[in-house]
Amino acid sequence: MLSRLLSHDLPRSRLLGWALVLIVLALVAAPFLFPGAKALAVAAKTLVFILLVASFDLLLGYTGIVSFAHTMFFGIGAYGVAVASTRLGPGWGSVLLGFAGALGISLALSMLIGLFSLRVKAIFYAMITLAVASAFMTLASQLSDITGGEDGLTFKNPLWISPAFEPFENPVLGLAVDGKVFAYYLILGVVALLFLLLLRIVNSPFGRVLQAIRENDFRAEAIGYRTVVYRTWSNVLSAAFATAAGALLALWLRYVGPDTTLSFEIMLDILLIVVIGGMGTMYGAVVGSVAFVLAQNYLQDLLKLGATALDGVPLLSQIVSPDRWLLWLGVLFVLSVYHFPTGIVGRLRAMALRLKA
Amino acid sequence: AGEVKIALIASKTGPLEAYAKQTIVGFNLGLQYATGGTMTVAGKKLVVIEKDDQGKPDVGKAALAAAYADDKADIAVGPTASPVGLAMLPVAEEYKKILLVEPAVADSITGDKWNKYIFRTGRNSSQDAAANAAALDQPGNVIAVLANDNAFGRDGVKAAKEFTKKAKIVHEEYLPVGTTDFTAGLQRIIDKLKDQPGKKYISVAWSGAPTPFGKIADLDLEKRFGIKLATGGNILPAMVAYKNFPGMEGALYYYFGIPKNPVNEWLVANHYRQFKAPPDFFTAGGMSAAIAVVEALKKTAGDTTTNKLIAAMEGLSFETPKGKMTFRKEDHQAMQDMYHFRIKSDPAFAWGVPELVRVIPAAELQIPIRNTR
Amino acid sequence: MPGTPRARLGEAMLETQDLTIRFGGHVAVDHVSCRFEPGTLTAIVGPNGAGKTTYFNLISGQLPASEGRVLLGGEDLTALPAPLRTRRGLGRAFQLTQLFPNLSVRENVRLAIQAREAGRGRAGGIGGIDFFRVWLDRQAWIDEAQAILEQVRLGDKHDVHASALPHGDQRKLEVALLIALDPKVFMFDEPTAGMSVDEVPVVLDLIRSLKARRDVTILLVEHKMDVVRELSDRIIVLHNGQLVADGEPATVIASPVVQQAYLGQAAQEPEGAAA
Amino acid sequence: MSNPILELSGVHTHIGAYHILHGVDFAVPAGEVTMLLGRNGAGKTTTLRTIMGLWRVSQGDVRFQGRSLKALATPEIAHQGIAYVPENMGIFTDLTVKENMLLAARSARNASELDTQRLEWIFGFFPALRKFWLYPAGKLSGGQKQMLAVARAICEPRALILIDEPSKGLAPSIIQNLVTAFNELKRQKTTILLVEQNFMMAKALGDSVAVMDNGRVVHTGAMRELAEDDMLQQRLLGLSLGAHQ
Amino acid sequence: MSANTTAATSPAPGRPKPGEPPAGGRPPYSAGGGQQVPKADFDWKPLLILLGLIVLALPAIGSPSSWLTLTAAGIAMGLIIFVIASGLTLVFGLMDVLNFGHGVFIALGAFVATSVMGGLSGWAGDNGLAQFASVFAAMAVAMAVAGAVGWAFERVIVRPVYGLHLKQILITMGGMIVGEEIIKVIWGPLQIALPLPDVLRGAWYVPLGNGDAAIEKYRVLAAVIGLGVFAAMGHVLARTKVGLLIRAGVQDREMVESLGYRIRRLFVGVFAVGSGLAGLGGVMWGLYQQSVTPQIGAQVNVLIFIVIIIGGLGSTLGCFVGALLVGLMANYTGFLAPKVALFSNIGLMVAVLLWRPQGLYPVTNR
Ligand SMILES: Nc1ncnc2c1ncn2[C@@H]1O[C@H](COP(=O)(O)OP(=O)(O)OP(=O)(O)O)[C@@H](O)[C@H]1O
Ligand SMILES: Nc1ncnc2c1ncn2[C@@H]1O[C@H](COP(=O)(O)OP(=O)(O)OP(=O)(O)O)[C@@H](O)[C@H]1O
Ligand SMILES: [Mg+2]
Ligand SMILES: [Mg+2]
Repeated sequence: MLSRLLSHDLPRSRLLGWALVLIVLALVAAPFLFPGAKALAVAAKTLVFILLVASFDLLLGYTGIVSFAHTMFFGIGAYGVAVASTRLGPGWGSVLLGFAGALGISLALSMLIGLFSLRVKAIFYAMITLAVASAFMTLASQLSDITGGEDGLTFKNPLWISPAFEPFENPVLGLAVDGKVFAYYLILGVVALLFLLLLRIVNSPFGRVLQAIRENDFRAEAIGYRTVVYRTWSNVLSAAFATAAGALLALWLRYVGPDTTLSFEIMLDILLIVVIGGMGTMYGAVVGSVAFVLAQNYLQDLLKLGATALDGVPLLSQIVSPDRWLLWLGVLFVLSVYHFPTGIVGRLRAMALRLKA
Repeated sequence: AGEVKIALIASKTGPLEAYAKQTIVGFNLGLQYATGGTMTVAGKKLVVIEKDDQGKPDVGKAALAAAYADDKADIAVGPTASPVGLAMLPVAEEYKKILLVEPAVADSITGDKWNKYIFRTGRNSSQDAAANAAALDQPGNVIAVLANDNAFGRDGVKAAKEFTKKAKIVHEEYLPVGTTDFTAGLQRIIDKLKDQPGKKYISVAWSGAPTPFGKIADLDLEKRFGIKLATGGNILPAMVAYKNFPGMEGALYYYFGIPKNPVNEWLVANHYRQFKAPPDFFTAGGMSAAIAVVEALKKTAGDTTTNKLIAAMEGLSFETPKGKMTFRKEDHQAMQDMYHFRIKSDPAFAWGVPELVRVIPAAELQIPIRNTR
Repeated sequence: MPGTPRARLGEAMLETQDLTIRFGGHVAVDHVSCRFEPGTLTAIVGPNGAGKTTYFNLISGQLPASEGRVLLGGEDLTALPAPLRTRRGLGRAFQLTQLFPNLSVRENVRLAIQAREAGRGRAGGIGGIDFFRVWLDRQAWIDEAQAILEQVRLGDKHDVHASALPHGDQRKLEVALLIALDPKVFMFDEPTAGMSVDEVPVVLDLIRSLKARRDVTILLVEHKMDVVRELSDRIIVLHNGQLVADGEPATVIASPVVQQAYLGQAAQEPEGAAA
Repeated sequence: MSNPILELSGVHTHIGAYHILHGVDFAVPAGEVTMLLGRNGAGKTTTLRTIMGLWRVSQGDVRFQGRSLKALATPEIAHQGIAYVPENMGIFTDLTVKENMLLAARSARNASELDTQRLEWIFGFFPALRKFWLYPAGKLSGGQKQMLAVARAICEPRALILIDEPSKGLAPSIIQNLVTAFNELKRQKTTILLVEQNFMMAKALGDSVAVMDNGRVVHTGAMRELAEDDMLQQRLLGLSLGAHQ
Repeated sequence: MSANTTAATSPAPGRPKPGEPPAGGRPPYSAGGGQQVPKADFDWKPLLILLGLIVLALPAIGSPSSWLTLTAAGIAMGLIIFVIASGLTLVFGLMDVLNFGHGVFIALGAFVATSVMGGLSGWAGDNGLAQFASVFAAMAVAMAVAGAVGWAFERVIVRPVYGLHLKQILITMGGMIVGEEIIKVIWGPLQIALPLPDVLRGAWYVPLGNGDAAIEKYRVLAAVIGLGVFAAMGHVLARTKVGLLIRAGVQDREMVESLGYRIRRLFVGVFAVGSGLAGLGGVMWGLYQQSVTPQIGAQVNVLIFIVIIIGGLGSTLGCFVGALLVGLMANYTGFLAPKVALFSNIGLMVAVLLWRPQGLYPVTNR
């Protein structure tokens, strides 16, 4: 049953299995386990990133397409919800309409990019998408009447997922339940569903062809697969899932802006998570997102501890200063690419194989 | 007894790091000054919780929520960047706590996006623009404006047009942020301006690096066409470029040598002592915000209930390094003096030194109230 | 030839008309017109660089023709891209091995089976693209893949990644992919090159059994003359991109053009030397 | 076997976790052609790569002209006067035929310094190389690439040439040329260690032979001996070759 | 041989002449064997397009003096961009390494220049020649420092990921983040002014039509340096074996080593040179903007990537033409239609790729 749910794509490593169980439990119980605004925000961001990264892995890990335009679709999803909610006023109607509109735009755009540029060599495609994404970001800030420009858009959610919604008089299990908790569970539900769907897609006959294309597209053509069609499909599907992730992020933040969804930095985060987690495994997205979002949010706090310990030491205290957290993130970045060539999941699976042998 | 927790949120990392650092230094100096070094108000200890928004609106938003909810901050101060500020506004409303905006400048913070929990000590774009306009607003002056092609730039030009009564604005040139080559834009301005009668100015309202000043200097506009440059003030490192424009006029928010008052004297002296350098643009802003917080707390006798604080702050006047500021009741924007300056090139300083031409008093800058209560 | 009684066989009839390709000033295949009958094995020989591989590339669509047409069972395939030609029944094994290196040996073959079934409209999904079924549920395909691997004696290596196979085994897997496609026209490009002598018979037996089916057209590029002599029903000779000889194996091999340009003037019959 | 130029004694090689060579012993006499035979996967390629330093010797020693190659890096081994034609040909597909040759000729700094005499000699065997001299090597046909790979190894005089299956994909007439070329090289006192599946060629060229199986040398001797002994062939190579080819 | 034989080009010195009997005395096995297939002609089209753009801009702009001002500025800007991008092309074209960390060397060069020129400003004083010398000193030191850091960068960061584009992108990006932060630790997070020395200030004015065109002095210097870099790279890559070796080494390192070359040393050397060029570019860029921030590297990244895509990823000539196109286009559209200027780079890129999907001068097999 569980195996069917996971499309027979099991973790294939006991350690990984337990880690996943732990992560799922923690995310499900997060509002109760880790009270506080920051913890919940981190959990929600983790969820959104799981979906976002998984959708990107479909493209990168399974199809072997390097694209830098993934944040574009993420942004479209977020802006869709935001623009509709600001223009039409808060409400489920606006959210759905905005999402539908965003999905339409994403699909059209991804199809276009796919058909136009998937014929060029891989590196060119990567570079082209880099430029397209930066042009799109410029466009988003230029159309400030619609998008709010660099300032972005702040908007209100439908009632029962907005913070003002407080259905219970008393705390439930020690938690003052408000609309944010509902929003969190909405995100959790949607992410879980879409993640399982992605898992199904990569384990379908279609998904196997994507892997074949990744391995040797010339050969895939020669046995009768039209790679442009498959690649375009892969592009379109991953764009659709990214759009959904964007919409969820918008619902969580009740804000969108170019820095939050479209920036190159986020693109890099996604890339890094895919690589840390393990390319070509959906579970890598889960493990990687958790590790990365935690590091991103708590590294500064960690450094604060280190800095106080080293207070007074001239150069060193400068270097471990919390303001230099990016330095350490960069170092982690480099080290993890180094030490996890096949990602965490790849590592764990290899370990499991060795244990078996 | 007890504590008052103040969250100070700034872009401590990211491109605006330098600005944020100044704000933080200024804020801490301000608390010291206003409490006479005791760091207590009405017997309550002031505790500052610094937070980093990384220059990202979503991070800032989460940081503010965490400050209110997890750290139980009573008041929050910040942030550095306007987009972050705008994203934060609803959080203050949600938690029903005060957010004192400093130094984010967007008009809409105290305009259409405003809510009653928002105060601002920093000047807004309109104040900047109005002051700059005031500096140039003489009959017979012909002005071309050069501004960023974004909401900041366009709002600024709109405000400048509102406040330009006697001079004539003949051309508006918007260039994207991050423009590296200003040749084309300047060529368009030159073509527009060169045959105009009267005193000709290029009024630059530019934020971000790179700046067009070097290029303007290299083109000898004044000598060739009699076109002068006018622009607002900036942080000291950016004013190095002003050295090439002795005589340039404009209006600025703060320069440590200009305001003559005890607060500023204290700030300059202490800043020199601690950092061997003069205080800068945002240091003054940070200090003003701290003074505002302390004065408000003094008025409520340490009571941090939000409604009491709001009542205390509306209309509150307080002394800052740039003289008296007053929170306007309607939109909670601090009304403040600005300074009309003229640049002097002084070999003792690495930057172009702005000399005071005249104080543009707060009363003269009647910025329209743009919020709806 | 549509409409003839030999419909099934006629379908497999391959024809090229004036097929030509130029690379800049260099004409690699020069107006080659030829018909290949079902049930026969035609060997294509010629010196290195004669254009044999390029001729295959033109037929199966890896290269676009500068001139001329490719017809299969009377249908003009010239405008079709390679995958669609494969679906129409042109199968190809490459001179330089082309596999899916980091997939298992069996998965390599299974993918070919899936492609074939999709081409025949039997794979389900939208136009053969099936997102929602789990691939493991297609047990029949997996079994068939295993069966094909047994045929080329790779059955026990089904789990290994293709990249870890020694050279000879990779050549056999290359052939297995072609078998799995079950095309109407089989094109082998030096299938035994680099294979050790004891492995060669496995592949040759396979080709023989295909020939025995009598309903498929087989094209074989091979430099080993003993293999050519033994297997082929007909030999065509390419030289500088042109078709210079065509006929019975014995006649063609004996012709001066082959003796001089291909085997080398001084070439003695290999058997002669060995005996 | 008076004067071996290359000696392998008890060579073990590991590739990653796999133990591929299990103590390879044989010697290559100077100025002769030594054939290295064996079935697919026997370890022939691995042996050549080990000599070139592309795989590390994990145990045992490789000596060339009396000097151990064990500690040397590949470029240094090449500088001892050893040329190598790898199994996959190692053509630089981005470069033209000319540029490929130029790289192989270490002493020539640019095209005008190539040894014209020797080039003409090579073009005699492989006329296609002249024709496609300025062509990107990646666009050559399979056999033409193989010719280029061999041509690179012989474009300057070397003491020892290691060649991995040069005849695969070559037309019979070119194989003839190859045999002639190797014979001429031999006359110029070049030693050749040749891996070959084409038994006809092995017979025509080989002076001595080493047969490998499962990462070991299972037979050494004179080529003529093996060529005439069907039983031995059957035992070592799994097939009686004389009858077949 | 059929009648369509191609005429052989006139043989270069030392190349065997077609048709000559082979020295070995063996007859060629095919009659056509002696005919050489000629090398493709030099491709002039991109250069013609560049010229066409310049010529067409004149009627569009109208005033000849404005046109000359913009053209001169555009060419100079293009050449500066060429210098900052050249190191990247070199490293990508030869070593197939996509160095997203290239920007950090640009920033490093610029910051080193602030220190050097700051230090020398007292010494140079009002002496024009000395000021000039200080600029060159800054360039030399910046190149040396950036080159040395590049050396280390290759050893530590790039070496494990040769041949793996994706990892290269990530790891060099990581290196860039680290580098940028270290710059902040050393020089502080503030923007630092990098004023042009007085000799390089100002412009020359060329009377033309009804106005005069302004040609800034610094841009002339920058253009001269840009051309110098281009010529030097062209020479080294076309006339020496180094270029060949590295290109070959990227494809098959083992084979190059088997031929007897120590490829690792060359690789690290090329990387250091590429980084040094970035350092030089950084000085030029910093002087051009007269101020530097730690972010300038990241800011120019997209720009230089666009340039090298337009050029054909790895082609020096392509990068050169691409940079000039970008510089001119930015200036022309900035004058004619500033809104369009925002998208001029990407528009240019799309147009070029529609025409030539591999860029102006495609590098084979990539
Ligand atoms: N990179 C590698 N990783 C793991 N195993 C390898 C690797 N290379 C070769 N082998 C294994 O080493 C053994 C010897 O291989 P080698 O290539 O030396 O054989 P060979 O005699 O040259 O065979 P062939 O005639 O097919 O070329 C084979 O079993 C092969 O699978
Ligand atoms: N893509 C290409 N671009 C340019 N020339 C090519 C290309 N492909 C093949 N050629 C040329 O066309 C000619 C024919 O090559 P082809 O590969 O068809 O030869 P072949 O008959 O298969 O030879 P071999 O027996 O050596 O495999 C060769 O001279 C080759 O250089
Ligand atoms: Mg071929
Ligand atoms: Mg081998």
